Amino acid sequence: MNDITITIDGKACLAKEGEYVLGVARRNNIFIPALCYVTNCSPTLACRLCLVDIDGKRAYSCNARAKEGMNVITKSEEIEKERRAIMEIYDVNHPLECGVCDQSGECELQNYTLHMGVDAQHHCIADTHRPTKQWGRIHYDASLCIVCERCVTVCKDMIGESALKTVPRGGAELDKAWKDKTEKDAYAMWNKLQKSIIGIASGAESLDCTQCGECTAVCPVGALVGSDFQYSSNAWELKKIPASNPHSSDCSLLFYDVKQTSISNPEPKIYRVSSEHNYAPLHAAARYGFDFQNEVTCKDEKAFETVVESLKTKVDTIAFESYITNEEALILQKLKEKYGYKLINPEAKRYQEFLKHYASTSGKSLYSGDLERVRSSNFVVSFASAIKTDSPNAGYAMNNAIGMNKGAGLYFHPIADPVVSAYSKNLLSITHKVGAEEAIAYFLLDLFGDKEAMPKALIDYLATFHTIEKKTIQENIKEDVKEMVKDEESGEEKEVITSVSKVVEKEIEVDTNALVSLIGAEEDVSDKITKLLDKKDSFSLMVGEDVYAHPRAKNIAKLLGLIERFTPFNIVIIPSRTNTLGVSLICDLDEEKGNYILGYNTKGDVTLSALGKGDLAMPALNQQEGTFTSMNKRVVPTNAALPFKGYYLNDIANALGLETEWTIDYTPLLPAQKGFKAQKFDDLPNQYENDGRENRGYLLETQELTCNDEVEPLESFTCKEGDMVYLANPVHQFSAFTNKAHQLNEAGALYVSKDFLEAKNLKSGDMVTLENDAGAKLVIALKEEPMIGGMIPYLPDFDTKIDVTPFFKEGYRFASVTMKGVAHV
Amino acid sequence: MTLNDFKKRDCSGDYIFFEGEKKSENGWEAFQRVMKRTLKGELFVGLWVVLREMIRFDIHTLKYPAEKMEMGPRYRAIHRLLRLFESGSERCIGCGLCEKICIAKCIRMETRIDEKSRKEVSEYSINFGRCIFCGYCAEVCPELAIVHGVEYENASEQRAHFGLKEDMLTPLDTFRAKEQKEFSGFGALSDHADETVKQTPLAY
Amino acid sequence: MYETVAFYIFSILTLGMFGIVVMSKNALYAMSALAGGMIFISGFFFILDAEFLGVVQIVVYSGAIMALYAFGMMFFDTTRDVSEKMRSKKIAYTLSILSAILIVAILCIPLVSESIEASYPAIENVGNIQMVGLILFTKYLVPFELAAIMLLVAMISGIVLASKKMDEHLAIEEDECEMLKEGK
Amino acid sequence: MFETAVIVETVVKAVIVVAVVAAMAGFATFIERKVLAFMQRRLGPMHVGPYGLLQLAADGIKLFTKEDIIPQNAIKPIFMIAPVVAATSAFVAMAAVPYFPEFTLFGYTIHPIISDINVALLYVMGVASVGIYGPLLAGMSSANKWSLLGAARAVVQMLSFEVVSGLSILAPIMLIGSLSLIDINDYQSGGISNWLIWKQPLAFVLFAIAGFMETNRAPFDTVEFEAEVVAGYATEYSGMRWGLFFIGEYANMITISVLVSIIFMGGYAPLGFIPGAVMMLLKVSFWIFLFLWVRAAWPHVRPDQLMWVCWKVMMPLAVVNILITGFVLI
Repeated sequence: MNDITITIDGKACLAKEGEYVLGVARRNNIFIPALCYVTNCSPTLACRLCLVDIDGKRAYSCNARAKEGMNVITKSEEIEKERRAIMEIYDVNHPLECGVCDQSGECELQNYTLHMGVDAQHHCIADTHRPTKQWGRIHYDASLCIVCERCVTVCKDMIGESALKTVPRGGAELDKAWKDKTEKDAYAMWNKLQKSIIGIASGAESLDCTQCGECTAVCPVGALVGSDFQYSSNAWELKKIPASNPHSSDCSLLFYDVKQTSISNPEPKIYRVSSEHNYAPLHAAARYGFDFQNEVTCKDEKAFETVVESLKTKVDTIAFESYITNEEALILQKLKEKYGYKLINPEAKRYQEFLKHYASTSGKSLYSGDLERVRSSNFVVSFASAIKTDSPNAGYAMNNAIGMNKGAGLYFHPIADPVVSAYSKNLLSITHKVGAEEAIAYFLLDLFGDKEAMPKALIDYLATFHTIEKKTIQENIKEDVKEMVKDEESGEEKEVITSVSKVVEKEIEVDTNALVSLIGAEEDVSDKITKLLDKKDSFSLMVGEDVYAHPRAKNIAKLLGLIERFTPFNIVIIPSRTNTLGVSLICDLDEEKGNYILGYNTKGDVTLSALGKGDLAMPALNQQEGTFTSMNKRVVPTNAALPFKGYYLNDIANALGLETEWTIDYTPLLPAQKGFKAQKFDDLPNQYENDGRENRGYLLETQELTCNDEVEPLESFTCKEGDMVYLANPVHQFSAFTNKAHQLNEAGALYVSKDFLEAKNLKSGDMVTLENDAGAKLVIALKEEPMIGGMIPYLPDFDTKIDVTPFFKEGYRFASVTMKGVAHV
Repeated sequence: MTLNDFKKRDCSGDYIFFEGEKKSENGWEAFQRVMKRTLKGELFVGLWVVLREMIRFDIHTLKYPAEKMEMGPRYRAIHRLLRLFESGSERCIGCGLCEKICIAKCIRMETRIDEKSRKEVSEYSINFGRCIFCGYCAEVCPELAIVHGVEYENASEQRAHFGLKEDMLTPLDTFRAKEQKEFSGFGALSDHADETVKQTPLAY
Repeated sequence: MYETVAFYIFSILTLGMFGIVVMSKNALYAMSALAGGMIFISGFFFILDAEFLGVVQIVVYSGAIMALYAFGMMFFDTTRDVSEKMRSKKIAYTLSILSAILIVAILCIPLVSESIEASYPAIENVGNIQMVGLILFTKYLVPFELAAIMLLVAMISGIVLASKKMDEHLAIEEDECEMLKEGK
Repeated sequence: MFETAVIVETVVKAVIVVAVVAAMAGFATFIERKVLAFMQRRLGPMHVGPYGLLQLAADGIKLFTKEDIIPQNAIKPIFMIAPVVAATSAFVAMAAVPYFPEFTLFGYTIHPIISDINVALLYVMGVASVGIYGPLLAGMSSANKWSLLGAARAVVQMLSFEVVSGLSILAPIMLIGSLSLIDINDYQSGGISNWLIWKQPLAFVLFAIAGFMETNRAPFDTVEFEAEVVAGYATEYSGMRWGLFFIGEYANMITISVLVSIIFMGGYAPLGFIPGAVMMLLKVSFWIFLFLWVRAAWPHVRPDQLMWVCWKVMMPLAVVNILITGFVLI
């Protein structure tokens, strides 16, 4: 954190030691062109446009690190000439039919070509045939590609999948004659450009990744675009409506790009989702799951009156999901206060309880970390979360932190995840026993806890797990031996040091931690972790959904509170649904259901639904204004991309006597004692600043509470031997809403690993019957999921046709089942 | 009028600078002016001019429904969508520039990807209730696909007439009969276009 | 006979018209009826072979005076009825009836006394116009000249009043011209 | 019995005058359109009948069958009467106008004048001044701002120009000593050199200009000038009521033409071998043509300029003319 001052174009700019000059310039609103650089990723040096003059020497600002007293000049005649030459080279053989290109209008190649004033071409060479490729939801048009490698970079450094790489173009080499006619940097760039093209890293025909589509977002030209969006609209016709990701709790900033449906139908339609790719990656569901709106033609007055009537007379319970805005949650809470309805939301209730127990030992009403913190730390632990599918953005942050900060990380989960394991070689993936989360919490406390600050009882308790044995091991030691060697020819004597290795027997003390075996990890895990911890100073811990409904959830929460207090970790307790955090803060949730239930987006005796079924249609989250409380403890606004012609929850509340004109009038009324601020909806910003600061909504305030150190001792939790299933959704699915989107729509299946199929001698597509002790039965197809390992398949809940609730009655995500193969019909 | 005539932009010869009469400062001057105007006989010049024209009987009336006026190439009437002479397929590539530049915001188009994975314009409409026939769309069109025709009889039974793609696109039978004419008016390439265009990146 | 018929027709029309003038609440009705009544009055002159007076009646009353009334009335919304407020209807009715009786008496008493005699009886073969001229320039010379002087005074003052603002108007126009020139 | 005969004769004459003038008004519209068209290098109406001759019939049919629209806020009776007033006053003025020399038909001497009154000229002027009631009432009853503006302009102009026309013919009357149009006509019966136009050129010019004004013709058509007041007082009128205004205007044109011909151009006195009636027709035709000609050639005058020229130029000139005539006579 050494603050230094550098001078850019005569302007004194504050910077941190070692920061990239480009970042400093951008923060100070100084423009340096760059085609290949993506913020928060490593510089690729492909485009060379960010060429600057640093203390009289040419340097590339994207990888030049700031040093005290540096003098940077971003513009000079020489530099501009070079940049112009580079742009001219980029335009060689780039098709000029901008009219048919989807990027036209927001194309950086177009922009820079005009900006650099390229109005003529001095070069022409034969083009190589570069066929277009269809990679699932992504379309790659190689002839438009300028090989800036942004896609490769972002996939490696941000998403962590490294699914793309540059491959040989297969064309003729660049004629050396051009070298004399071209500027130096331009020629170097051209030489590289002429050789390569983007391809799939694994060599497969189609893209074998999670298809998050971030590569299409970062592509400066029209080479990578969404297949669905291709040729459907020009960029400038689309109106960007800023919103927040409605599918998961990262609530990333996204823009719904809206235009009229067709010539004959002026109703707006969402054509795609775009993002601020430099600052906020989007996962597949956010990017492709945009058209989940509930389309109704008119206000169904009859149904509305029925619902209001039943609310007045019969209903005593309101059940709902956490896919609602803070304002709607507040409306429900107000209704509860006024009419005494019971509010039922088991998932949010569990989270609320978890947070409460966490607070009891940590002394803070909210967890301390957020994804921004994770990204800046260099040791990240993920625990109790299938992070790739549960919260992809948390995974991206973890990958980004390990990759960019020379960091390391731990990933604890019972199901092996090859994608997460591949993030970095410094990521230790520990596939542990089902239910061992409590032991892991103790293990982390033991490993990282500040032994001086921790209460004595706890230290003593942790010590009981350690057994120290003496053990003799053989060790290779290198010894330096000094020798005097006489040079035969010159006769001089020289001292020569040679290294000799020899085997030494040594007796060492081995500290065996019983927790390791309880977790089910390999024995040398402690040593490996110790190695990873070298030079690490900033720690983050992400906790996921698995523990909220864990039978030992209360104790795990308390342990996490202690970890918060006694270890350097910043903890993120990932909310399991979009607005679980908001709901758990706003609503007083009840345990017991009443007799007559009104279900909001969930089953009830009377159902309000945004999914297109139910007694009264409700607006989906892309049709509503309101705020979400994100994983980053931020209250972020979202806007209505599409109109909704039916009734809003606010209309029902008004019919019941709450007098508020708009739903967003509730925004300033959110409970201040829980950390919300009395800010009007229209005053909430929703953007990223030039320096990458997330200027969206406001941060919740964390209250300091009194805390205690009471935790229960570890209780072994054993699972029944036999088949297990895990409640999880595939990587681009989160709920029935994502499944409603036309690009994501699919039928649910039992997702199994290749190992599982081999072990059980089954094929993808086979039908199996799942049965549990309580007698619930489910016939379901198998589907091979290449992106998991191990023997635990997962069962999704996004498909409303598959009812999985009987298997997960308590909410715990692991369930024992008996699996019977059914002959394939 | 040929294209070369258009290129001569110097109109100075045709304009006469007219200096207005001095304003009368008092009643006497105003009276003088009236008398001058009255007695100068300018009024009778006017009378003579119209009488002369009547006697000459040089009639310029066009008996409209029977005779129709030959429109100049720069006349901007109902738009036409042209076809490629080589293949007969539509010239429009769906770039949307006309839609963007239209100051009356009356052009709308729908594009999609066709079987040959090219951009295809599935629907194209101009709201002629709004169109001000400024000609920007024809001028901006890179393919000379949308042009102004000379069809100036715009009365129809329905509002939507003329405004859809099938109304504007050269019908295939007209095209096959080689009756589609290359557009020579607003936005068309000038005769010496080749001299002014710089070498493009695709010159190879 | 025709004269008698004409007389009665004109009488009825004239009275009817003036009735409308008094009774109507609409200014435009009243005004049109008044103009009509004036024209019908001239009918009496024609019946009496006093064409000159008849024509003068039309020219002066209908053509000029009434038109001036109308011009004044254009500043009001004549399409709307005039809402009248009468504080005491009784006084109004009594007074109007009394004054009507008074006028009838003044006009009819000489008739009853049968002592009317033309002081300047019509002379055969002397035209209408000459007769008027003769009397005007002999017996009524002084009042005629007085009236002429008064009209002259009125006309001059009218012109003075009207021409006051003409210069201002011209000045503004010149300013505008200069502004336009500068703007160029 | 004689009285009855006179009345029958008068009624017959009146009917003939009304019918003929009304028909001529219709025909004049056709002539106007044709003449204007030719002067503007157009053809004018061509489609209905040979050379568009039946256009006037078509227009007539159109006018008669067109819906008679009365605006909601208009004062209905006045609104309906106004065009009748306009047409009537135009026709009534013709009562004292002699058109032709007297002639004998079936042994019965016919005076082609409805009523020969000795103040005929004054009468015509007076009745013509009543003509302002048409535009006035129409404008005031239409509940329309354009109409009201048109009416205001009509009143202002007609009142002003009545003064000019009255003063300008005073000088000729002083010469002749009679207001009867027959006397005036007879005064100039000795050939072209006897025409009053030579003795009173200034009066002739002033009267002609005032005549243009009183018929609301170009260049003094401020009352119904489209660019300024839409259609002036006639904005709200349609169908035959509008047609009546039109007929009134053309009847006025004919009256003025006849008056100018009689007062200044020798009237129906025969010229050499040309009989008086033909002379009269020729003169009237010329004047009507002049009305159209002027419309084709000259621009429109601004109302304030019109007032200016009326009061500050024409009226003083007329007065000076009277003075000079008076001195010469004495």
